[in-house]
Amino acid sequence: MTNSEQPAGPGGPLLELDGVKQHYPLPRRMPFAPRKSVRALDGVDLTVRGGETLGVIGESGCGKSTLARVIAGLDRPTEGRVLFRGQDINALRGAERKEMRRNIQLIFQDPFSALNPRKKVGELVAEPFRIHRNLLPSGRRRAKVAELMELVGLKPEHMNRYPHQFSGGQQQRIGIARGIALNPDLLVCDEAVSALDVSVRAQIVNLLQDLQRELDLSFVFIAHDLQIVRHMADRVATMYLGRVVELGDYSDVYDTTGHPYTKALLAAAPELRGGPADRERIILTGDPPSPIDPPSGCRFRSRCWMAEDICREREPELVELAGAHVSRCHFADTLIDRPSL
Amino acid sequence: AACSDGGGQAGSDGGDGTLTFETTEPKSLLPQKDPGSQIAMATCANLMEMNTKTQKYEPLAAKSVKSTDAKSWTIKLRHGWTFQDGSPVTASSFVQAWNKAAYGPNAWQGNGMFASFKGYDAMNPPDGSKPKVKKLSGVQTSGKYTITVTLSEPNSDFPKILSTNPTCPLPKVAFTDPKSYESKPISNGPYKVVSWDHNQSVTMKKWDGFKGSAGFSGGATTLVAKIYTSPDAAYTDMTANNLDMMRNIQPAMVAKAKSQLGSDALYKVKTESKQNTLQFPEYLKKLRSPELRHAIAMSIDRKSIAKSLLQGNSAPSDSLVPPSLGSYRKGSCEACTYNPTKAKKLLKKSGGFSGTLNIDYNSDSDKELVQAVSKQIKSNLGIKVQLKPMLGTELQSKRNNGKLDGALFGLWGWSFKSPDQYLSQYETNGDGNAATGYSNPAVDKLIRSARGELNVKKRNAKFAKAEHLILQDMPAIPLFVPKDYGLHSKCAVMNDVQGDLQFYRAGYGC
Amino acid sequence: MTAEPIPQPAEPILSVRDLVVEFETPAGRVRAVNDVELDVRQGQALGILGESGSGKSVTASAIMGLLDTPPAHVTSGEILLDEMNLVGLPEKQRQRVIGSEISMVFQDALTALNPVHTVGNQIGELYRVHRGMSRRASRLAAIEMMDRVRIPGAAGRVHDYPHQFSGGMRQRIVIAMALALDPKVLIADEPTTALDVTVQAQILELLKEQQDERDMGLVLITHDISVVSEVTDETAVMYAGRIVERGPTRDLLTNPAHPYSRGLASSVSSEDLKGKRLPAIPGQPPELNRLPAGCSFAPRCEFAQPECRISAPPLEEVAPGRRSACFFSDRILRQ
Amino acid sequence: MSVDRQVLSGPVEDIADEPNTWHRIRSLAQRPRFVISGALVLIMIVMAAFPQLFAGFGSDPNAGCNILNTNKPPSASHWFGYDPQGCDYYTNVIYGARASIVVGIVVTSASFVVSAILGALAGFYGRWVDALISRVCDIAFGLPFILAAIVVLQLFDHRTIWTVSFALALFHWPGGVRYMRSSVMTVRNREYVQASRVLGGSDFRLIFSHLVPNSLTPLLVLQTLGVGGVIAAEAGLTFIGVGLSPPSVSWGLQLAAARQYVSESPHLLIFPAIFLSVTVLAFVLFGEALRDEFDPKGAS
Amino acid sequence: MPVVIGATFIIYALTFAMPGDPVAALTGSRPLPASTVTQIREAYHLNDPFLAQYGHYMWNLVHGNLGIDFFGRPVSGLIAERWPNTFKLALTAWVLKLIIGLAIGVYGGLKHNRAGDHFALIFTVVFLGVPGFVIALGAQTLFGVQLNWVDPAGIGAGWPMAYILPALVMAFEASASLARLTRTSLVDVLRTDYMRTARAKGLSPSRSIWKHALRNAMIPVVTYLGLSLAGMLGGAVIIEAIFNIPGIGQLMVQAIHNKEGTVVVGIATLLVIVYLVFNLLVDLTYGLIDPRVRV
Ligand SMILES: Nc1ncnc2c1ncn2[C@@H]1O[C@H](COP(=O)(O)OP(=O)(O)OP(=O)(O)O)[C@@H](O)[C@H]1O
Ligand SMILES: Nc1ncnc2c1ncn2[C@@H]1O[C@H](COP(=O)(O)OP(=O)(O)OP(=O)(O)O)[C@@H](O)[C@H]1O
Ligand SMILES: [Mg+2]
Ligand SMILES: [Mg+2]
Ligand code: NI
Repeated sequence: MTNSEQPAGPGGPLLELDGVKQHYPLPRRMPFAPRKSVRALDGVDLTVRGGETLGVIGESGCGKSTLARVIAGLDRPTEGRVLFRGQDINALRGAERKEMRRNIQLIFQDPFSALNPRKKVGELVAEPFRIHRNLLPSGRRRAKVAELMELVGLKPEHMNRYPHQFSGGQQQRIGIARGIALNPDLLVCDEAVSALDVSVRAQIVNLLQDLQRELDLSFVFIAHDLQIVRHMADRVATMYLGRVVELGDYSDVYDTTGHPYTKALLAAAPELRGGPADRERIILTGDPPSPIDPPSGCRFRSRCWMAEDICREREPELVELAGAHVSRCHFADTLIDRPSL
Repeated sequence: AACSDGGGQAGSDGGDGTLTFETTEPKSLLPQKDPGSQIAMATCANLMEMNTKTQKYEPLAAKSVKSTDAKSWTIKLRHGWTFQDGSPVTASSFVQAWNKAAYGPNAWQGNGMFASFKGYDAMNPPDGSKPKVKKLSGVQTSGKYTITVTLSEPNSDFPKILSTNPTCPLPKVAFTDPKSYESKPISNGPYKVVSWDHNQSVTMKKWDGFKGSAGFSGGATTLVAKIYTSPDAAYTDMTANNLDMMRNIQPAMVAKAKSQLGSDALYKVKTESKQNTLQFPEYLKKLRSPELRHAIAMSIDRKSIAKSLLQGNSAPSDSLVPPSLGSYRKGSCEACTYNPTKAKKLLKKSGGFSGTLNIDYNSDSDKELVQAVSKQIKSNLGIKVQLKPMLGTELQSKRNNGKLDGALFGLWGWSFKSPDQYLSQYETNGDGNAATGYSNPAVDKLIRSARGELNVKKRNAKFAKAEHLILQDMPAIPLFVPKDYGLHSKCAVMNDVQGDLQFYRAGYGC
Repeated sequence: MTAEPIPQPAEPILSVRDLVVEFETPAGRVRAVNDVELDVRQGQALGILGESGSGKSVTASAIMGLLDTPPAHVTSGEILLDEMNLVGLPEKQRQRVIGSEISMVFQDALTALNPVHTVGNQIGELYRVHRGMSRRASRLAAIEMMDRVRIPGAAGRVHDYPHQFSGGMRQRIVIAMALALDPKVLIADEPTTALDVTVQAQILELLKEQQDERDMGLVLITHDISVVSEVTDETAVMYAGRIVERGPTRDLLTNPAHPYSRGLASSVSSEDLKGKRLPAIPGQPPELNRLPAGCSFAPRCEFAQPECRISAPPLEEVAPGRRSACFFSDRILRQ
Repeated sequence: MSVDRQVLSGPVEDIADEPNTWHRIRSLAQRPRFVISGALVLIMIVMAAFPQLFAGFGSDPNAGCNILNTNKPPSASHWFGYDPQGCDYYTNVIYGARASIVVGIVVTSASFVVSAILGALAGFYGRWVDALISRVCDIAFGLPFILAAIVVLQLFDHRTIWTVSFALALFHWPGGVRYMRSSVMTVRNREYVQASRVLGGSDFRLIFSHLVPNSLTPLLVLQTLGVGGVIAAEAGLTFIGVGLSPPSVSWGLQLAAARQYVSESPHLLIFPAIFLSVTVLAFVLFGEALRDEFDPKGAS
Repeated sequence: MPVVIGATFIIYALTFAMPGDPVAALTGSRPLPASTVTQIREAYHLNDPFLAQYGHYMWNLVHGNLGIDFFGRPVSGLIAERWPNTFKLALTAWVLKLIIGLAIGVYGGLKHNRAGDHFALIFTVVFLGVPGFVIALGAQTLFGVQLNWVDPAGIGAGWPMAYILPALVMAFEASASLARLTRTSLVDVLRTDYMRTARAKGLSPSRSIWKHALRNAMIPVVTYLGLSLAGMLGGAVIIEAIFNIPGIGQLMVQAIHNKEGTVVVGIATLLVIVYLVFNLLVDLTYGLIDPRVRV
C-alpha cells in the first residue's frame, strides 16, 4: 500500500455532498433577455461511506453525469459543498488539490473516447505518474505500469499499442488501470459498463468488485442497467431532474420501493421482470420535463399516475421510511404498503 | 490588321479616322500638372513646337522668340488665335498660367521648368518658408501679344523650354472654375477633349479652329487615349487589334512584337534620346575613387549585353550624352571599352574594394539588365555585388535626400533635345544632380558659359569640354543608349520629333 | 406473450439462405457474415442476439441492400422476400421494394435523421417517392403516421427539425418512417440501445404493438437478452459471423444448446448472485481477420475439445424447432 | 500493492500483432499516395538542402554563365536551355528549389505552430481569450497583405529567404487559427481530456498533450494545401518588387522574369512552373496521406 | 467595431512605417522646391506625430470624409469609381468558382478514392500549382487574341463580356480549395447514418444526394465561401493588371507605391468592413441551411 493517508474507518463518511447545485447558464436568446440556466443538479445531499458502493439510477438527463463530474471536481458546483474527508474539495489549492485529485477518480462510460487515441497504452497508464511526479521515481514507472496492466488483466507486452487496437472490454480495463493507478479512495464509475457487451460486462463487473475488495475502494456506481446496480450497490439513490428522490439500501429501494418514479423505472426494465407477467408494467408517458423550468411542487408530478393537488403545491421533503431509506414523495407510505402497486 | 474589325467602341475602325493610343489614367489633364501627358500635348499649342516635317523647333503660338544675350527674351504672339471655347489667346493666358505653375505652394508638377526664370527663387524660397510673391518677377507683358522674359542666367535653350507642357497657356475659365476645367480642359491645340471616361479612356476630336500648320498636328480625326495599368495589357490589346499605338516599349516586348505582330508594326524612333547609367553618389566614401569607377566601367561588356540580352535594341554607350546630341564625341568615355584585365589592374591600383557594391534601382525598371551589369562587374572584378530593387517612392526619397547606399542604376531622358539636359546632372544643384551630388567648380563654370552661348558650335564644344572633365571623376558610368520603339497598327503612321514620339502627331493611313 | 407454442405458418415472408458477406480490408478479405440463414414469418418477431461485431448489423444491411460495394461483397446466398430474391435484383426494382415492402429502424435516432429537413418532410418523402403523392397529401399522411407512433400534437410538429425532439421522440419518428408504407418486414437494429430504460420500454411497446396491428414480420437485433426475451418469438444467436443457435426464444434462453448462448444467458446478473462473482465468458470475441480454425468459439469454450479446433460444427437440428452449431449440443441441453 | 492473479476474470486473447517494421513497410506499400507524395516531398527537400547533388553544371547557379547565351532554348547538353543571363537554366531551376521550398516550409510550419498554439488557447479557454484572439485574427485578415509585407520587409537591410519567410509567415497564420480553434472546441469536451484532468493534469498538459495532437489534422491538411500558395506568394512579392532579388534564385523570381519572355522563350516559364506544380501537388497529396497516417485508426 | 478601429489603426501605422517619403515621390528627378514640400506636408499633416495624424484621419472618417490624395482628388471618389469594377469581377469570379469548385468537389466526393476522385484532385492541384499569371496570360492569349471571343483587356465591353474571362481565371485558381473542402465534407456526409436512412427509404442515389447530402455538406463550406468572397474583393491585383481592369486592387498597389496613406487606409478600411459584413452574412446563411443554429 502506497497510500500514506489514514484510511477512513469503515462506515465513516468519505464523501459528503451538501446541498449541491449545479446550474449551467444558457446563452441569452436575445440581448438583455433574462438569463436562464439548466439546473442539472438542484440541491443534492448524499454521503458515501468508506468501502461502500453507492448506486445511482435515473433516466437520461437527470443529472447523473453531472453528479459524477461534481464529485470528481471537474465542475465546481454553483452552490453547496462537496466534502471529501470533511474538506471542501473546491476550497483546496495547489498540492492539496492535487492530492484530492489523486484520491477521487472517475471512470467514463465510453472506454474508447476516454483514452487519447494518439497515445500508446503504456503512456496512458503512466500518465498519472507523470502528473504526480513525486509518487514514483521515474525509473520504476515502467514496472509499475506493467504491474497495473496485469492487475486489470492485460498483458504488459501490449504497452506499445494504441487504444483502438483493443476491444471495448480491454479499453475499459485500461481506463480502470488509470483510475486505480494513484490508489484512490473513491472511484466514480459513470456508466462504466453500459457500453460493454453482456459477456464482457460481467468480466468488468467482476474486476471492479475484486479491486474493491483488494484495494479497499469506495464506489459511486452510476448506471442505466438496474440489474447491474442491484448487483454492485450497497445503497441506491434514484435521481429525477437534478434531485435525489429516493435513497436507501439496495434491497429497500428495489423491493420496498418508496417513490413512484423508482417504481416506474423498475417496471420499465424488462430484465428485472424475469418474465412478462411477473411485475406490472408502468409505462411512463411523455418525456421528462426540461431541467430549465422544472415543474412546481413535486418535480415528478407531470408524469406521475398518483399525482394529486398537493403535489403541485408543495414539493415533498425527503421522508424517512425505514431506517436509512428515504423518499421524496407525499405518498411514500402508501407505496410501501402496496409493494406491487 | 487594324483596319478590319475593331473590337470595342473605342477601337480603330477603318475610314472614320480614329486612332487609339496607350496611356495611364491621367492624374490631371492640365499640362502644368502632368508635364509628360500625351493628352495635354495633343490639346495644347505651345509658343514653340517641333515641326514634324522639318524636325526643327519653330514658333507656333508665337510669331517669334528672340534674344540677343540669351538672358532676356522677347516673345511675340500671333494674333487672332483663340482657345477652343473661342476666347482669345493672349500674353496673359501664358503669364497667368506660368505664375500659377511656378508658385511653389501650388505643388504643380511642372514647377521645375521655371527654375531658370528670374524670380523663381522668390516664389520657391530655398529655406522652405512660404513665398511672399505670387508672380515671376522676370516675366512681363507689354500689350496683348508681347511677353518679355528675363532669366536668372543666360540660357540659349529657352525657346525649347517654351515647347514643353508646363508653358502651355490657360484660358480664363481655368482660373475662375478650376474644378470643372480640370475634367474637361479647353486649350488652343489641334485636338480638344470630348470626354474622359475615368480609368477607361479619354476621347479627343480634331479642333477645326486650330491655326497651326500640318507639321504641328496629326491625321486622326478622333484620338482616343485608352487607359491601361500595365503595358502588357496594352500590348495584348494591340495583338487583338484593339489598340493602334504604344510607345516606350520594353526590349523584351520588342522581340515579342517582332514575331507576333511583324516588324512592320514596330516603329523605331529615329533619334535616341535616353541613356542608362550607373551613378555614384559622392557622399559614399567607399565609391569615391575615380580608379575604382573606371575599373567598374571597364569591367562591363556592354557589347555582349547589348547584342544578346538586349537583342540589339540598345547600343553600348561611350559618352555621358547620347550620340544624337551635338556635343557628343565618339569614345569620349575611354573607360567604357570593355577590358577586364585592365579593369582588374585599375582596381588594384585604386586599393581594391572590400565589402559589397550595392546597386539601387527601381523595381519597375529592367531587372534583367541590371542583373546582367552586376554579373559583369562581379565576375570581372571579383567583388561582391548586391542588387537592391526598391519601390519608386523609396528610391526617389533616398535619392533626393542623399540616402542612397550604393550605386544607382538609372535611365535618363531629355525633355527637349539639348546637351544641357544631360550635363546639368553634373552641375552643382543642377537638374538631376540630386542622385550623385557631384560638384566641380570648373564643370559648373563651363556648363554655365555653354548655356549662355548662342552659337551652336561653340556651345557644343564647351559642353564637350565639360563632359571630358566630368568623365575624369566619373560620377556616372555610361552604359547603354536604348533604341526607342513604338508599336502601331496599319492605320497609324507614327513619326517622332527629335526622339519624342508624340501620338497626336501620327498620320492616319487607312 | 410468447408463452404458447407457436403454430408454424408454412411460408416465411423473408428468408435468408447461406448468406456470405465479405469485406475488403487493408489486411485482406474478411468474412463478416458466414452462411447465415434466417426465416421471418408473418406476424412473428425474430430476435438476433450477439456480441458487438458478430455481424448482426451487416446481416441486416445486406438484407436491405445498404452495403457499399466495395468494400462489401455479398459473395453468395439468397435473400427471399416473398419469393423474390433481393440479391442481384436490378437497382431500380430494389429501390421500389426497399422502404416499402421491407424497411429498417436504426440504432441511433439522432444521426439517422437528416438534421436539415423537417421530420414531416422526411416522413412524407416516402409517400412522394413511392406513392407519388402530392406535397400536401404526403404531409397529411406524415401527420397521421406521427399520430400513430403517438407523437403528441403531431400536426403542430411536422415542421419541426429532428434536433427539436428528444431521443425517444426521434426514435418514434424513425419508426414512423419505417412503418409509413406498411412493410411486410421491419428490421430494427438495436432500436433502443441509445435510449434509457423508461423510453426503451415505450419504444419496445410501440414496436410490439405495431407489429401485432399490422401483422408484419419483425427482426429485432440487439445484444440485450432481456429485450429479446421480452419481445421476440424466435431467436437466433450470432457469433463471429455465424448463427450458432436458433430456436423459439423461451426455450433457447431457458435451456440453451450452444455453449455461447449458455454463457450469454448466465452472465446476466440476478438477485441470487448479489455479492458473488458473475459467471462470465472468459476472453474476448475474436477478430474477423484472424478467426481461429474450426469452431470460432473454441478458444473461449469450456467444452472445447481438440476436434473443435479442426472443423467448424454445422448448424444442425438438435431438438424440434431448435438448431445449434456445436458438437456437444446434446450434452449441454441435457445438463 | 499485491493482488492475486485471480482478479483476472479470464485469459486475455492476443488481439493483434505488434506493429513491427516489416508490417509498417508493407502497409506503406499499400498506400501509394503516401509513398509517391512522400518521395516527391523528400526529393524536393533534398533538392533544397543539397542542390549540388542534382545540378550538373557546377555548384553555383550564377557561375559559368555567358551573357551571349541569353534565353537559348533547351538542347542536348543544356536540357532546360539558358536563362536571360545566359546561365544554365537547369542548374537555376534546381537551385531555385531552395528558396521556394524553404519559404514554403518555413512559412507553413511557422504559421502552423502559431495558429496551433493560438487556436488551442482560444478554443480551450474560450471567453475573453477567445474573443481577443479571434478579433486579432479578424484584423490580421483584413490587412492588405502587400502593404504589410512591404513594411515588414523594409525592416531588413537585405532581403533573404529568411526575411521573406518571416514577412510571409507574419500574415499567413490567421486562417489556421480558426480551423484549429473550432477543432479544439470539439475535442475540448472529449472524455479523454476530462480523464486527464481528473488525474490532476494541468491546463498545459491538457492542451499540449491531449488537445493539440488530436485536433491538428484539419490544420495540417489546410496548411499543406497552402504550401503552394505560399510559394506563389513569394513569387508575388517578387512581382511587385519587394521580394527576393538577384543573385538569389527562386522559382518565384524565375517565373516573374519569365513573364515577359513567355512567347519568345517559353522554356523559361515551363520548367519552373512544372517544378512548382509538382511540388504543390506533392505537398497536397502528402498532407492528405499524413492525415491518414496520423490517424491511429487508419492503420488498422 | 473594435475590429474596424484596430484594423485602420494598424493599417495607418503600416503606411506610416512604409519606406520612402511620399512627397519625394511626387516629383521626378529634381527635388521639389522646399516651399512646396513644406506646403504639402502641412496640408496633409505629414509633420504631425503619428497619433495626431491618425486621430485626424479618424476624425474625418467618422464625418464621412475619406480625405484626398496628393493630386487633390477625393479618395471616396477614387474608390467609388473603381469599386463597382472590382465588385463585378469578384462576384462573377465567386459565382463561377462556386459552380466549378462545387462541381469538382461533389464529383470527387461521390467518386471517393476512385479514379474520378484522383482526376478531380489533380485537376484542382494543377490550378493550385501553376502560377496564376500563367493561366491568366494563357487564357487571355487564347480566348482574347486567338479566338477573339472576348476583349482581351479592358472593361469597355461592360459586364458580363469584359469580366467573364478574368473571372473564370480567378475562379479556376480559387476553386481548388473549395473543391477539396466540398469533397471532404461530402465524403463525411455520405458516411453518416441519415444517408444510410435515405437509402433504406428506397430513394434513388441522385435524390438522396441532392436532397439529403448536399445541403449538409455545404454547412462547413459556407464559412469558407463567405470569407473567400471577401478575399477575392481585395486580392485580384495581378488579374486586374493583366486584364486591365481598373479596380481596387490596382488602386491599392499604386497607392502603396506612391505611399498615399489616405488612399491605402481608405481602401483597407473598406475591405475590412466588407470582410465583417460577409462574416455576418455567413452567420445568417448558416442559420438558413442549418436549422440547428437557428435561434
Ligand atoms: N456543460 C453543460 N452545459 C449545459 N447543460 C448541461 C451541461 N452538462 C450537462 N447539461 C445538462 O444537464 C442535464 C443533466 O445532464 P447529465 O449529463 O448529468 O445527465 P445524465 O443523467 O448523465 O444523462 P445520461 O444518462 O444521458 O448520461 C442535462 O439536461 C444536460 O443537458
Ligand atoms: N465497412 C467495413 N469494412 C470492414 N469491415 C467491416 C465493415 N463494416 C463492418 N465490418 C466488420 O463486420 C463485422 C460485423 O459488424 P456488425 O456491424 O455487423 O456487428 P454488430 O453485430 O452489428 O455489432 P454491434 O453490436 O457493435 O452493432 C465487424 O467485425 C466489423 O468490423
Ligand atoms: Mg451521463
Ligand atoms: Mg450493429
Ligand atoms: Ni485600321
